[in-house]
Amino acid sequence: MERGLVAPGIEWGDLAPLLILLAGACAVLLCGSLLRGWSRTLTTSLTVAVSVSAAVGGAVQWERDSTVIGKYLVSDAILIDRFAALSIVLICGSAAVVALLLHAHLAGSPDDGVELQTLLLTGAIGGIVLAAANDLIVLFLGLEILSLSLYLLAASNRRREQSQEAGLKYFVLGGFASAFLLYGIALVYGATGSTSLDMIVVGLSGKARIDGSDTLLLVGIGLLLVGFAFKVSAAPFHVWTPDVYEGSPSPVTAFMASAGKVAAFVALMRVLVTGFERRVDDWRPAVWALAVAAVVVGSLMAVTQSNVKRMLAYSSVSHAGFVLVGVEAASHPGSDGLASSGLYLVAYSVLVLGSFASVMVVAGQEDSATSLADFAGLGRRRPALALAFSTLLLAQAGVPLTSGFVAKFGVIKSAVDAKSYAIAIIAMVAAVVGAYLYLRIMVSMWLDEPTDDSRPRVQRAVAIVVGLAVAFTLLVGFLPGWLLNATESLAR
Amino acid sequence: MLAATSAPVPFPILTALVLVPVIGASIVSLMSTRMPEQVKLVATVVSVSTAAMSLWLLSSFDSHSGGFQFVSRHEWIETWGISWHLGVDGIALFMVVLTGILFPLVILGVDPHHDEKRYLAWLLMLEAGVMGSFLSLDLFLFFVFFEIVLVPMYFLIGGWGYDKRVYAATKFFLYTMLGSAFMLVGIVATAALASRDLGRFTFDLVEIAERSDLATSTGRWLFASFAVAFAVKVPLFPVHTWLPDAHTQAPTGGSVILAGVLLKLGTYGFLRFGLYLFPEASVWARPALLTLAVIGVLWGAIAATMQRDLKRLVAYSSVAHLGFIVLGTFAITSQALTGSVVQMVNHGVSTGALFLLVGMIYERRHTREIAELRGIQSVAPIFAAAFMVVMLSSIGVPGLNGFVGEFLVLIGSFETARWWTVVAATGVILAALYLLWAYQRVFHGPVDEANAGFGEMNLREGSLILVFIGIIVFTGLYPKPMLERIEPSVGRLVEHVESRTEFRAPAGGASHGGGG
Amino acid sequence: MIAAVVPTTTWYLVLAAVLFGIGTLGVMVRRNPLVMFMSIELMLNAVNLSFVALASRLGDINGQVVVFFVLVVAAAEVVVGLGIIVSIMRRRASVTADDLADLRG
Amino acid sequence: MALFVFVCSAAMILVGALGVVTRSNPVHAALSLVLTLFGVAVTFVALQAHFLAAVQVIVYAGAIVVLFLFVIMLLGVDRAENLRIEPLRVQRPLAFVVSTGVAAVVIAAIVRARDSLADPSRGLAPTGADAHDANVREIAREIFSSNTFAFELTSVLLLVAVVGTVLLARRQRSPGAGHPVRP
Amino acid sequence: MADLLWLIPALPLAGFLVILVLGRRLGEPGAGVVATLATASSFLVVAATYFDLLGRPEEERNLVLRVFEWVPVGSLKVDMALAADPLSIAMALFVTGISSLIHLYAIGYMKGDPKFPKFFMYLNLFVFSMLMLVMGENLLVTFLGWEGVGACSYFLISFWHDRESAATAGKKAFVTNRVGDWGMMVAMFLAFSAVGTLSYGAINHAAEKGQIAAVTATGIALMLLVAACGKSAQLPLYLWLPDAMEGPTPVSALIHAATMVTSGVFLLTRMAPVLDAAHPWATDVIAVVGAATALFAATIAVAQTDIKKVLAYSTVSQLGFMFLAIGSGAYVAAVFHMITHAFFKALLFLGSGSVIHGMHHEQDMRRMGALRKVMPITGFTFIIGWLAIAGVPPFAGFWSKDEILLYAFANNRALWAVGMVTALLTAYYMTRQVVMVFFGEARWHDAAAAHGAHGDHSHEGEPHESPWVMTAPLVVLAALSVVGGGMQLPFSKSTHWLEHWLAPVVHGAEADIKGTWAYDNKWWLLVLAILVASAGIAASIAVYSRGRARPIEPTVLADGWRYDSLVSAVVGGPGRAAFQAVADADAGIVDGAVNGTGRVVLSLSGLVRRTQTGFVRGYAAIVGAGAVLVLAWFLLRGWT
Repeated sequence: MERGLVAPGIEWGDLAPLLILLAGACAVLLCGSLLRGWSRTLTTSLTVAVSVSAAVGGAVQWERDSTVIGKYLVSDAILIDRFAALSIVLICGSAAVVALLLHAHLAGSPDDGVELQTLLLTGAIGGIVLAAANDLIVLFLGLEILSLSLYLLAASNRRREQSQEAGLKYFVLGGFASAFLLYGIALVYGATGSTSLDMIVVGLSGKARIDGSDTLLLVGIGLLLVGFAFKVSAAPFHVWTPDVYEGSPSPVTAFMASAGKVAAFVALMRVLVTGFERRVDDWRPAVWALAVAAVVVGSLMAVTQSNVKRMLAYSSVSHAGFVLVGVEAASHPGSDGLASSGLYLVAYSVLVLGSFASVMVVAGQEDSATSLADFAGLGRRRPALALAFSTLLLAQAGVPLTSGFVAKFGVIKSAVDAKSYAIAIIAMVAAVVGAYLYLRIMVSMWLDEPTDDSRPRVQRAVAIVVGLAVAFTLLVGFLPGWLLNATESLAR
Repeated sequence: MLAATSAPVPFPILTALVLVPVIGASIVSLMSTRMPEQVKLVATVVSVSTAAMSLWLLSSFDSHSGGFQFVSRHEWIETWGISWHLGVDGIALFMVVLTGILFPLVILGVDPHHDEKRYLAWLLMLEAGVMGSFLSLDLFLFFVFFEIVLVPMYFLIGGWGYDKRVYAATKFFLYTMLGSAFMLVGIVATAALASRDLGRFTFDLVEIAERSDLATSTGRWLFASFAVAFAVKVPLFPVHTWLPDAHTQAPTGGSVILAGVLLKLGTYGFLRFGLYLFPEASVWARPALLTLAVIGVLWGAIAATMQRDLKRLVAYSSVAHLGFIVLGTFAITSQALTGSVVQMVNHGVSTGALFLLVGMIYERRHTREIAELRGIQSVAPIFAAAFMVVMLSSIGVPGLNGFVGEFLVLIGSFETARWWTVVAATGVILAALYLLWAYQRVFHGPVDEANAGFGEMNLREGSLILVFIGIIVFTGLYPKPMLERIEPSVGRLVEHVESRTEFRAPAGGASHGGGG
Repeated sequence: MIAAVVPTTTWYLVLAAVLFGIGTLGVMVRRNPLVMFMSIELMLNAVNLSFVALASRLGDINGQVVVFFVLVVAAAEVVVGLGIIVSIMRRRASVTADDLADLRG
Repeated sequence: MALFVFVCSAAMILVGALGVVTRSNPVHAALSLVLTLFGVAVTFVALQAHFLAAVQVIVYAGAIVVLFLFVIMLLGVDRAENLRIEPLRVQRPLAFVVSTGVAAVVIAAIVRARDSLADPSRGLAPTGADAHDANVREIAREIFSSNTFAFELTSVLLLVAVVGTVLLARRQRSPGAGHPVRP
Repeated sequence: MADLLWLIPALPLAGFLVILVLGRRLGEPGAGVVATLATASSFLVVAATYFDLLGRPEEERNLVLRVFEWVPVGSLKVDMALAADPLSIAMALFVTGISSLIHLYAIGYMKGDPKFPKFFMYLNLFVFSMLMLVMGENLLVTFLGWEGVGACSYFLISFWHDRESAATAGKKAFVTNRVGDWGMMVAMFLAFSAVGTLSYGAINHAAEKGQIAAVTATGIALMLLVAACGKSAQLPLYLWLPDAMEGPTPVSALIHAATMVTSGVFLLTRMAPVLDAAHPWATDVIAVVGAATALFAATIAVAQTDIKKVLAYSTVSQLGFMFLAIGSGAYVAAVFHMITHAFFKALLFLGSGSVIHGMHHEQDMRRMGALRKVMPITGFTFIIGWLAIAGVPPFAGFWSKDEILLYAFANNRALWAVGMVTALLTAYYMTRQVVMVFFGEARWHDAAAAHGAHGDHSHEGEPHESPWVMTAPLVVLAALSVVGGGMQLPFSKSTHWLEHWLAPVVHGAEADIKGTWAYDNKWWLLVLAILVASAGIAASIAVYSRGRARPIEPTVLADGWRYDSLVSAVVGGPGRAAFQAVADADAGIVDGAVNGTGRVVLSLSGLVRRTQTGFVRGYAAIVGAGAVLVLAWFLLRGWT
């Protein structure tokens, strides 16, 4: 009973973004290492071009895929639906931005950043795969590609020991966590007989819960949840976040916080909300607890920090909590929780890119001046930058007329729609506690006397990034309609 | 009902009232620091034109209709049923006018001493925010303005305040934000639950208030979530302690605005989003809120008596006065409600003027310690006279504005909240006590050498205060124009409450008998 | 008769679970980054073991394919991990994980 | 027979694992890791996963562990690590609780659900265990048919690994040197 | 005539505004002249109105002028309206009349004071407020005046505000009055909620129609009593009046003797029908308060040595008589005594002022004596005032006081007895004062030596008679004190002119004592009163005729039964402590809770931060622990 090899059809067109990125990665690497007189500027511009075109590809898919059903590719390995398209756009966009930031970051250093940009692109590939995976194995591979790239990027600044410490910590804990995730895949596989998400859905849909028989599946889900919670840094799996965010080069941190979070969250929603829809009542309480823990711990630990990068790290924890609030809402029937989570991810990744870009400026040449004291009197030394940064911070605090407020409002709205009032109130109160941290940064920027009158150098690339971020923040803050309509289609 | 709206006016005056200050603020912030007088000129022009618009609004307001007028409504965020819905009725009208008048006076009258450009920009932003909150008829829109107001105020206190300014500003920001955290959830829940009745998801205040009826218990929870925010903003005892710090540390201009209009956001909120939106719950919560209000009246007055810092004293007097306003609000009789609105304006004028005067004292003596001041009346009689008039209005002497509101609140509340009113009326005695005692210590007695050089009021200050005194005396002697504009809206509000609850506001004299 | 007892899938899974537990223990108690890393490898092996056991239980070849990919991942991880460790240890030989506690709080 | 094999492999695996955790000298730890890996390989055989058994031996024992040892030698860090002392007080008790906890929970789940493991009927095509190279064929078919995408991804993974090593292993270049010299 | 009513208050107001605007330019005596003319012309208008009313039939003697709608809200309609009826016009007459005289007097008295114009500005403002008070058509307008006179009295008491004592006295007066105002406000609320309006006409009409429940009426009556006690310095709120003597003497004469302090009596008379509708015990309370105050204050007056303090306490005591009258239902008698008292007490105060002026601001009677020689006019007029207040026929005080005692006897003999004792004491202390000041040997040489130094007048040392502007008013008032009694003579029904005049206002409420024993034997009571008065005079002369300087009265009386010191001890001690406690609680507990929360959050944050040790293994442990929890949850979910 020999079965001939049935090679799957490969929809090249639909894979375009991934292929572009892959080709781009190779191109950057080869040009950078082989061509003479190939400069950092060229590397950067090539990277930006690649990621932008990939993003365009994603946008095209978004547009074409008006139905949210999505399209399965390469024998159901991945599923390009609107969520995937959205993540493609976000991840590639963030890659492009981070490429610019890296360029500015490397200014004056001998490194021409070829490897960094390459890893950036591979990381983007991993992220996209992670977000679009329809098979748990593919998902795992995507996760690993993303993670490995991030480990390396985190450790890449060899002028700072902290960078390498961050790399090692991230690596060890990351490996630890992905082992859990993998184990979860194994158990789920054991319980359902397949690793393909829609196979799982089919399998579960047929099978009502029998007492006790479900433990394998549920513990498997638990292990998966642990793995994802680690990646999105939800408490108590956030422990790596502050150290890694602080130690890594600022552009890399920006990439982790934007692309990394987006990919991991999309995968999480895909697996939990789509894959294990039948087990909603089992995982909802766990997500509830994680969300609460994240918002509370994140805001709580942030308030006594004295290092801005750490502060933003902790705030990212509480933001993760907010997205989880959306996920929790999504676990209720007929909720638009997914939409609001997507909205939150969009708003947040732009905010965080801008914020870390601003931090990078102040951090200076060796990327280490990130304590509150270093921000003292920025309002006098660099009014424009301080104003922009303040806008981003206020947005993160959730002040109206900013994207941050729209995002928070959306999440709270879905939570309230789903009647989870408790979590909504907890989240809002925690947000107030968290606001204290943004106030502290603004106080030192505007109200404290500058320690030195050095005016940090703002490179054009960074200026562009920050400017775009602020523009987006305010645009969404004032006219969120278009973005809402877009993300609305994410909810099934 | 209340939704009865007059025909849309060709010129969107209300939108202009909000946008003109915004535009002004952006222009100011874009101008160069090197030409301060042009900056000041722009700011002045903007604020004055806003004031002019608000006065035009006052003049062309139809005093017979109690509904919302000059309504302008545009879809803003269709997905969430949010619209740019502005409208003004007799209640909001005078808040708007007060705002419009106070800001130019502050901009012209008070000198920030440094970074004037940024100061003016923030002030104009603040004006826009306040206008918006008073005009918006959409829950979401209201929340946006209500919340956005914090930012300029935060920077005004933090940037131009006195020594403990950062502490005060942060306290102000977080305390108020905590309150509105609950309100945000409440707003969304309101819209969500109302959508079941309305069939569509909307944040439109009028629609929800008129056409949906929420289950009793739900309504009470929602009301509670709003009440927290407003109670903090008012501020109501016992969540008032941010106020003294904020007032004491804020720059003079900031204090004037804070006392003049910002606190009114809370009392106005109680009227518009408490009584109007949740009649049943408001009636249900009356006893608690009345009690808190009365406690606030006495507590604030007593605390004020023992203050050593003149500005702090005035701040605590605000707590007492706002207690009266809340008392009137939840007495729910047309006299009491009208009195509350009048009192909102009066408190804005009197206390604003008091803060200006205290600021002038600080300019001259660089202290606000009552113990440091002595016998000023001998060296600056005109200054003392001005202070006296403002003080008497704040005490509530008939013939000055303070009395009208206070009296209406009390006589109206007596109908429905007899014993609370009797107790609250004793606050009138305490008001005389703390203000006169302070006045005696500051202005009377032999002048010592430290105060001998106390400068008499100059022309700018004089004309500034004269405006306030003019309003004080006019409103005190001839409040009718004000009352007849407020009364219809208030009457409709009372009807609205009565139509949805068992509560009945007795017409004066209806309730015969009853003990003293 | 002992030989009659045939080890079922459950046995293998339990064995794998124990192995996984030991792996986690190693990560938590060892200070030498290399050994911590080995412990992670132990965990991965545990997973592989479970996969294979489940695959044979289900009579489904896919489980083995998964293991194949996991092996590749493990290899790549080792390369990267050792690379990082080397780059650190070249600077400070015989550094333990505890010595890398500069970032904290 | 099967029981005997299981017991032996289990013993190898666990002894080796414990060795990894307890051997203070990294070299010994690496060697006991080899023991575990062999044990795993044996179980693979016992489970008819011949191809994987081979790969396990080649890749893991052959490549990975060697790499470990190589690094240890290269850096000369084969000094014994003193396991008697534990600087973090709560660490060890906590570690034991956690690891046993994880194991216990999973075991409990497995045992509770032992008879309800998904029944083969819903699995994919059952392994035709008749031909001697069936296992390899099956795997190959799977990899190149339904798992092509994943297989291609591994290439990206390796690319990352390569670039990473280049990035990390390369010396700092002296600033101003016009064109970098590649190693 | 009605449409000219507005002139009555408007003229003093105009005077006030004129002086406010160009007081500096007017200077001295210009400002005084303006003020005096304003008041005098207002007096003329009042007089005109009076004759206009007189020309009308009784039931039409009620003119109302609505100037404008003041506070119209819903069912509450309050107009800025003036009413001219017998009572208000009677009040307005003597208010404006005496005010004009005192204005004139003050021109002389305030001579050379740097703030001369301001003084007259305040005086005019006061007259305006007082006229609003008496002519108000409704309670609210009255309240406007009520507070106005309070404020003016505050300004004028602390007129010399660089004297701490003056400042404190002013504040004390205002705050104490506020207590009364509270009563008046509550009374207004009650009236409004009962009747639905604040206008006197409607309220009294409803009361007569019995539309006000007795309990409500009682409430109103008692609240009005509180108000009156504050304004008219009755127990327990009289404390501010003696201190009010810190103000310039014309002020004491005008505000704290003749006009303002009587407004409490006026208010109660105004609301007579409501008092009538109340439970009887309410009026009894009023009577008791009055009698007690009368006696209490008289005992204190007996021992005073400050020439003005004696008169101050005497004023309190006489006001007590008026309350006693109202409590006994003798509204006419109350008004009668109010008017006569206004005459002679103003006279006495102005006289004492003239003495003080002549003595270069010496107020201690022990340093006076034999002044009748150096200041004959003052002395002569003062003696007339003395006879009037002491109750010697045929002077004014005799008739009014006797009328009150008559009603008191009919109402309650105990109170009548108290009244008699008070009359005795009154005769005693007034005689004592006259003797100490104007008779005996002169004790003022040393005084002159002591005070000549800062004599701020042209001629030094010797006491001197005052200028005509000051003596002329004395003469007029003396004349009035002599003939004042003529307006209400007990000889026959036809001689009760005042009663007839006031009939439209108080009829019904006025107690009818015909047929009581007292009415039939009123002549005996009359004789008895004369005997008592002469006894008091005799006793006093016996004690002081030989120029005794030292008073023989116990010091506890001089200290006013230590009531004042007790109150200030309570207010300054426990009261202040309690206030401080509240302030501390606000800072400590209420605000402490807020900051405490903040601190808790921060410390919690510090606590949680400890988990962030920086050790990878530690992090792994935390992750593992979290994992165990999550897995345990899922296991439990699956187990059952």
